[in-house]
Amino acid sequence: MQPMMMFIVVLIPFLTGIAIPLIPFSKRGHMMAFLEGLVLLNSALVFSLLMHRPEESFAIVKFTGDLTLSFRIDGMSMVFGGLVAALWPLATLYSFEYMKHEKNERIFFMFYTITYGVTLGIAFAEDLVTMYFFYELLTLVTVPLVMHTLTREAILASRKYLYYSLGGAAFGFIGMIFIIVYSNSPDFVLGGSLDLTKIGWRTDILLLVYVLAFLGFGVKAAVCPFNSWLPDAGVAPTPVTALLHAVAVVKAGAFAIIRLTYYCFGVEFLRGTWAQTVVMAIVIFTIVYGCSRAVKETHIKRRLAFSTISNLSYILFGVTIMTPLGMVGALSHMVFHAVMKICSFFCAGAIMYKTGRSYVHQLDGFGRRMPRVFGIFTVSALALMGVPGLCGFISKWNLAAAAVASDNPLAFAGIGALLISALLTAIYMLSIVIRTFFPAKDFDYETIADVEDPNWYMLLPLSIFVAAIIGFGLYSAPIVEFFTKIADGVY
Amino acid sequence: MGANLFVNYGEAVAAVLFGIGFGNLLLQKNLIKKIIGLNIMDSAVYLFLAEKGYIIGRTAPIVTGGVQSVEAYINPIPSGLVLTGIVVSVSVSALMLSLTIRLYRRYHTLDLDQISLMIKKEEET
Amino acid sequence: MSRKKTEQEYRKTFAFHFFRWLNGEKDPYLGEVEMKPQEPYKETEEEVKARIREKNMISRRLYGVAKSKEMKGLERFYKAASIIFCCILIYLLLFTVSYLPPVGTADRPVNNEVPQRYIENGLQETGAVNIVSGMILDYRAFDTLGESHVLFVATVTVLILLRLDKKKKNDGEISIEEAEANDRIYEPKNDAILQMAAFVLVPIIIIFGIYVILNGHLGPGGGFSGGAIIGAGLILYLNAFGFQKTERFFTEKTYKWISFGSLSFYCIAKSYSFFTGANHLHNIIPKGTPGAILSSGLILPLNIAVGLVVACTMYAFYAMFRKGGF
Amino acid sequence: MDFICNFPFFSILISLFSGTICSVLPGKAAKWVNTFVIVLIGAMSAALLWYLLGTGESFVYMMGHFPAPWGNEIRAGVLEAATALFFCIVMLLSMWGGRKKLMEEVEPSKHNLYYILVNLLLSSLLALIYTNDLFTAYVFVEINTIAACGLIMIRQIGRTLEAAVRYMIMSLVGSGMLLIGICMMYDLTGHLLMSNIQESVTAIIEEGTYVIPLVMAIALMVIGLAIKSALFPFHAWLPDAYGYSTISSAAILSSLVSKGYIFLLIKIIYRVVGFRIFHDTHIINVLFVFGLMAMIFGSLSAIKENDIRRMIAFSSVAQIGYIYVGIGLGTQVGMLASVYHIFAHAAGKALLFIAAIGLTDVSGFSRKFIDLTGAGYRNKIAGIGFTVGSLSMVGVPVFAGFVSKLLFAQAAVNNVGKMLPTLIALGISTILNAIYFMKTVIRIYTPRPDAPYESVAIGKEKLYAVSIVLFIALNIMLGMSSQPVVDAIHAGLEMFG
Amino acid sequence: MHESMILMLPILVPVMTGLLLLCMPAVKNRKVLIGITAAGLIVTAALVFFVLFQEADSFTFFYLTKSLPVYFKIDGIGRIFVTVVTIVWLSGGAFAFEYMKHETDEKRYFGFYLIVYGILVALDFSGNIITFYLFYEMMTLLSMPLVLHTRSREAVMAGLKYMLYSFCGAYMVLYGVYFLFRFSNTLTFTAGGVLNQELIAGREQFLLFVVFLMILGFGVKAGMFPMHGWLPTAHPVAPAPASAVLSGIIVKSGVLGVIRTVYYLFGADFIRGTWVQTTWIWLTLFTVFMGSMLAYREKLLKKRLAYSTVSQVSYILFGLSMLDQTAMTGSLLHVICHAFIKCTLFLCAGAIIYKTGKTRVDELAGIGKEMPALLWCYTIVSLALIGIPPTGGFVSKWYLATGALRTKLPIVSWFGPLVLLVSALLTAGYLLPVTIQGFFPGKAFDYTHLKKKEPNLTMLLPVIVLTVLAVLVGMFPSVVTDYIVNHISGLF
Repeated sequence: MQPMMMFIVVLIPFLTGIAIPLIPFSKRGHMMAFLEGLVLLNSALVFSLLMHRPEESFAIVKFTGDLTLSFRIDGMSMVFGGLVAALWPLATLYSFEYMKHEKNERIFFMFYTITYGVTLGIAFAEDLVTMYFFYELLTLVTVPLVMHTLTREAILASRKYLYYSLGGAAFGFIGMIFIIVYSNSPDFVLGGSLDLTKIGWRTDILLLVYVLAFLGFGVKAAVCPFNSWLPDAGVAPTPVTALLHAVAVVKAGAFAIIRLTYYCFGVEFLRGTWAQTVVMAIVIFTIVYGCSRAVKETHIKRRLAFSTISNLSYILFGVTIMTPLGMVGALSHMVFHAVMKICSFFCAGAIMYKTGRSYVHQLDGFGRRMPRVFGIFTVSALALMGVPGLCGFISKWNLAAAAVASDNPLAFAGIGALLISALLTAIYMLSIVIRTFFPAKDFDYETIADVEDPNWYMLLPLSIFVAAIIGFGLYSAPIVEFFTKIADGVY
Repeated sequence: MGANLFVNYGEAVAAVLFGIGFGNLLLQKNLIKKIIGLNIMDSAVYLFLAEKGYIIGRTAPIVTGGVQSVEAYINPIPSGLVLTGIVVSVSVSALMLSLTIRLYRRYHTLDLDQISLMIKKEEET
Repeated sequence: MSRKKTEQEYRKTFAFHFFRWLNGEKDPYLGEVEMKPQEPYKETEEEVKARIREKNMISRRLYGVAKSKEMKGLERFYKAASIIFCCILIYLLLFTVSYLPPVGTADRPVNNEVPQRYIENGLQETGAVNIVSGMILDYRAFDTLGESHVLFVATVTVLILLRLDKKKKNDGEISIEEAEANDRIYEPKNDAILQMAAFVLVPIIIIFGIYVILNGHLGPGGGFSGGAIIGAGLILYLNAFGFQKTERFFTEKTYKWISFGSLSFYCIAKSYSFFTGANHLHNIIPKGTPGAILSSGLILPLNIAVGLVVACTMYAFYAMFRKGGF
Repeated sequence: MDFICNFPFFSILISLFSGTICSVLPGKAAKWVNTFVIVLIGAMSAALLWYLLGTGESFVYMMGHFPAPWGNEIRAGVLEAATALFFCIVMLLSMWGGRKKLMEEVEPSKHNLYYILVNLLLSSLLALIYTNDLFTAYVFVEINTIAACGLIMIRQIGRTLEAAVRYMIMSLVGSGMLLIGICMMYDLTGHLLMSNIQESVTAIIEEGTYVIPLVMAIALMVIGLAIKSALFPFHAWLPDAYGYSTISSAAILSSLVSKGYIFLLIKIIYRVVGFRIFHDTHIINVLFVFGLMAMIFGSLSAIKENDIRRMIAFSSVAQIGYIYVGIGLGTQVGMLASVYHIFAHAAGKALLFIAAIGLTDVSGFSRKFIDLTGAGYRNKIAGIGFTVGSLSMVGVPVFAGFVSKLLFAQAAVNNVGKMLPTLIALGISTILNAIYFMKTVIRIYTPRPDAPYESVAIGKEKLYAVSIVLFIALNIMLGMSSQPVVDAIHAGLEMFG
Repeated sequence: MHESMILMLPILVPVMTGLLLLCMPAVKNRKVLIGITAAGLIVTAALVFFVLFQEADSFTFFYLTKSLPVYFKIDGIGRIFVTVVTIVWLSGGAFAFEYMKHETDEKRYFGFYLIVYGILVALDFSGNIITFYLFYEMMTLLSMPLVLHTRSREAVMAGLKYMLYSFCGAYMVLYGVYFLFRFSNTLTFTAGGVLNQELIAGREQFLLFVVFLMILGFGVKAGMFPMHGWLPTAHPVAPAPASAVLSGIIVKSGVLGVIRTVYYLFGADFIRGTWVQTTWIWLTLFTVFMGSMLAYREKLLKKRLAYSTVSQVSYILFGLSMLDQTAMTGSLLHVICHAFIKCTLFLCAGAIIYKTGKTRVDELAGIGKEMPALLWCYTIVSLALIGIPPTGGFVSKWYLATGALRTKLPIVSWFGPLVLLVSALLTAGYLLPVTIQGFFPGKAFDYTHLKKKEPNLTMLLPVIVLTVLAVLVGMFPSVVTDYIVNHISGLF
């Protein structure tokens, strides 16, 4: 599979996206078939590309000096690329049904598919400049999606999202510059490409720059001081909040931070320094903050958004441990959380789509009326809580094992935070489950007669996700093995 | 302070005039007084420039009686530059005066801040 | 000892809560986990009105024509700052002047080989007796070319501002008829003394101007000064005999074509000499015998062209200021 | 001395001569002459650039029969040719962009006067670029000032006249200081030719006789030029001048006029004073500090602004701050970054002004933000143009702004002392830019179904659409394939000294 | 020690039948429902006893992660607990057939009842801490529907509270498990502890904190002091057979957890004499005393029994905290006796509510006249709980007291038995008034409209069986104590 393929795979979604509003489809069915077909084709190409990986890199544009926009697939890009390629067709299928109610869905699907290409671009970037290039494009392409409903809140939310992201990217930019100047090659090299001779006495400036870049990219990964945009972005239609604000965009932030820590600054350089403690403290605070805010929130999607904030910081906690085991934990939670969160967001979307209710106190007794959706929601809730036998437990186990192995007292406190947040997750997820399955004794089911399960468009992705959750939970050895190989640099 | 302040008294006067013209340009409220300040400043510069060329005991650089040795005449370049400078200040003053006329015709005042306030009020309504 | 607490008081004490929790009657979680439903925030009518009123108040205060307090403060600060700035500037200039090379001495860096060549073989190379006009019209001709265009640009801007369009009535400004009316009211008409003086002086002034232009390369003077003199003469004539008389020989069209003709001649002549100079071609224009009127190659025609431009510009400025037309 | 070496001389003379010709031609003919002249000069500069890239070193062109210290001289290198070419392109597109509004706002009889001013402005810019003589530079600076003032007041409403007066006062202060600086420099060195001055300046520095007056002369010249190019503390005139004049003059003023003075400043730093000596005179730190303040306060006052064109004007105060920070860093890479930013800002800013007027036209000619809601849908090409312009100003990867930000950051990192303040200022000003530009972009794309204004089809004003599309292409070209431009500038700077 | 599939049978059969019952569409007559449940219970009990006497005693079900097998292994402690679970579960089930008549959603109740039975068997058979933790959490989740069966507002809140307290405890345990995974050779339960000495060289203090956290975690389920809040709220709202089983068995899983951690993972010597042991002892003593005091003041019968569970389970924990062989035998014996006694007490309370609907103690005047047999069993069992010689309670308290005295810990060795004695008196204080009032309501009571309200056989039989068992254990303790002693001798 020659390297040109990498660029084609990123290009196809761009072209399909642009083609959708232009081609005059007679029936909506044609458009859906066309779009789903091309997205599936692209995912197939991505997977075949990941199967037999081309070694050398592929340069698209020679930017300035020695900086080029170029792609290369290594372990990390296989994980993120594979994840995105797996989830996108399902999410598109789901959004066909969901977007029936919304207007000008052509524009929506255009930006939605272009985001697919941009995320793949981030995954396959060979060096920090290319990743930064697609990282900024991601913001620009996702703003119209957040703004899709064009109501007042949507406009304000998209504006806040834009300010936060551009601000964050500005500080990420500073990190990128230092890497370009102080590393012997801007490409990603596991173990860091910093050239120690050049650094000389300026280590503490570099550490300060690392913290700034971490917070810069952290804005997208919803790190504590900069995450108020994520709950507000709940105003967007569910396919957007589910896929982007639970999987693609925020994971891109986490992916960028992993690249920054493991592949640019290098773990030996950062481990044990004050930068690690500062960064880990922020992440631990975000874990607890996210969950405690979620408990108080009564809007379903905002509650899930806050839970995303805390789960993202799980991944960052794994990253900040700065050991190969930590990376394994981070990667496993990145993949498993993506599956769990997209499943619960889609359930929330199904509820809002079918019944139009979006507040927790309106959901009494839905369990009996929508058994399949709420059954899946319960499984995803249990998985999020980390009940053994589901994939949540596996990733928590890897994270905790890495934290314990790192002998860093702050990491021990981190495990405590993980468990406190698990308890809070139990509170805010199970209170929904109990409210729906065991409503008060005198509750008459006629008031919610109109509530019933959505059709197979929505249920198929949901059931696939549940199967994935349980499958990963019971038999996670091969995938964790794959992550360990990546962490040790085999790929 | 250097040695030849009193030797270059001409340039010193030019410097003081430049300062006065500059102050006038910034401080005066009335537009025409600003233009006068501007002209003072320009003439100060040309005095400063003319002083450059002068050599004691030598006449203007017009060849008289076939004498073409350097000792007979002063340095011609500054006077050439002054000539050009004067034309510049003439044109600039003409431009500023016509601007003042147009502003006066419309706002009947020569105070620039007053004019900008009147414009704001005009736009407000 | 202590009086028995009433029911409400007891209910507020810590002991009551602790024991209630201890024996599990009322536990802190009951009913707390589920928040009351939160309605989204709707902006009531008067809040909107209050917001608009407050916005207007701000803009009113900001643009208040009456001298508001901080405007005065700002002015005082601006005045003080500019006075200090000027004093510093004067001190600095004096400080530098004191270090400059002494005026009048011959051995200053200014008197290097550049003026020496001008003086020694200026006459041979340019053919001009007056070395300064030789310098400004031949050695450093590019500056003077720029110079005349500065004057030209200034005239263009003055035309833009002051020229009144005959056909259309300007919006808001005064029309051509009113301008004429004003002109007639304020300017003197058929003032006998002025007319007699002009009758005598104008020819002398103009002849003297022509003399200065023609002798530009021989003695002091040149295009700029001669033109100015002729311009002054024309202005005196206009003042004395009014617009009808001057329009007989000097209308806007003549002005346009004279300035165009002389400026383009000047431009072409100079570019010819630059082009031949740069490419080391021989300049066919003869230098002529030094001292004679028709000597020093191009300098004489250039002087004439510049003289004409300057004269017309002076007259145009004056006409524009008076009537916005010719 | 083959024929192509005459091109710089030809381009200056042709633009001067066309100015004179336009005075007798009617408005329409003057327009054709103007366009033809700009295209011709653009072609000549492109050929000159091609030739110079071939030979690889700059050449000196003697104006008149007498060699340098006696007669005038112009010097053309790769950087000069590239700047000339770029200035012609931007001027041509700005004229096209503003054509329609020019017809409406200026009385028919005064059209040819406008084209005279544009031609003379072009000639003064070219002269500033090519000249190698200080006093010639001063003369053409004057032409530039008066022509620019003419451009501001061509629209003749109360606002523009007041803006023209304020502009004249500030720039006359500036040119007064510049002239007195030049006279002092002449007095100390005896020469007016830049290369000769440099020798005597180095001589003065060695024996250290007139060091204080030399520093003072340089300071006066630099401060004079800074005032004329509206650096931070002296920018009071800029918002009104750019905000209310007619569109093509606003575009030309913001992208070309202030850049001409900065180009002269760079020439003084390189050729008159010499890079090393200028670096040790601490004036560079003053420029650096003023540049930083411009970056921050320019953007802050832009956020407060409620009128879209004044907001763009304030943003150009901030961008000029970027250029001065580049110069203030004092390294070769810093200079490279600021020259690149001259191109990037020129392209972006002119596009923003032209797009802004397109948007205000479809929103009932009101300049308030509230009326602009949904303007992006009504005038599609202007909406796209404005978005591209603001993205380039904010520094988003695909467009020119990003490359200049990249170069600035690289320059900052090499200079240890000034690294942190520059990077922090860069980060903060990017955020501030993002805030006020993205606020507008989002506002013009929020639909307002009940808007009482009718929308404009793309095809209606062909010239306007063509200019915006070409500007976008220029921006993207500068953004994506920036390598050849950076190499040309680097080569230019090498041979510039 | 060889693997065999049979071990899985007693776990899978009840879970499958439970799921079948849950997914089955509503059935018209109760007979079918009762039939299936009874069959399920009996078959599972038979399978359990069959498996106990197999020689194959371990089985690896599947691997959670590379190094975490879900592994079952039967050992002495497991056998004791399984037998107790089976006996109590069968009697509770029998009682429930009759009792559930006046409750709704019986199908859901019996379904979850069976599943929890399977989970409990799996819990007792689990061979390593991960399997134990897996089924410990499953048990919480699946027993929660039993608690909030009546679906009243308080029941749902109580269920939620029960679940969140248990999850909080479970996560404390999980925190400990992470460190165990790092600092021990293997996670399977081995007598005497699995800690790897050189790995924990410098970190004793932190590991002590971890042990204490795990003890507190399991203590939540066992109703130890700081986290006992859920017991008094959960019991009154649950249907009687559910609360009987809840306080009889499910609370004991917390005790099993403590035993596994202290004796089979960290090893008794690791925490002997440290601050962990002392704090643990003082906590248990305080809970014993506090439980009995609160029970003494409580008016509601079922809540009073709930408080008595809190104090009785702390007897067991006190015995375990002595880290002494006899004390441990005493506590294991008390596990058995308390299970039978408490189950009987709750079943009697349930019968009273079923028959007369009275829940408060002061309404029970003259109950002896109406249900003589029931109240006789109640009296005998109360005497057993108080610790009157012939019954089981006395034997276990005897062992506990002698064990405490043998350990020679500074204050605790004598103060412990003193507290046990005082608490025994208090137990009498809160149990016997029911009997006294029941049989001798006193003169003012009008005997006129007393009617015979004896509950029918299916409810009475389990009560009688359990009473007989409680008394038998008291009379012939050597059968149980010898079995216990030779199984736990390896631990010290």
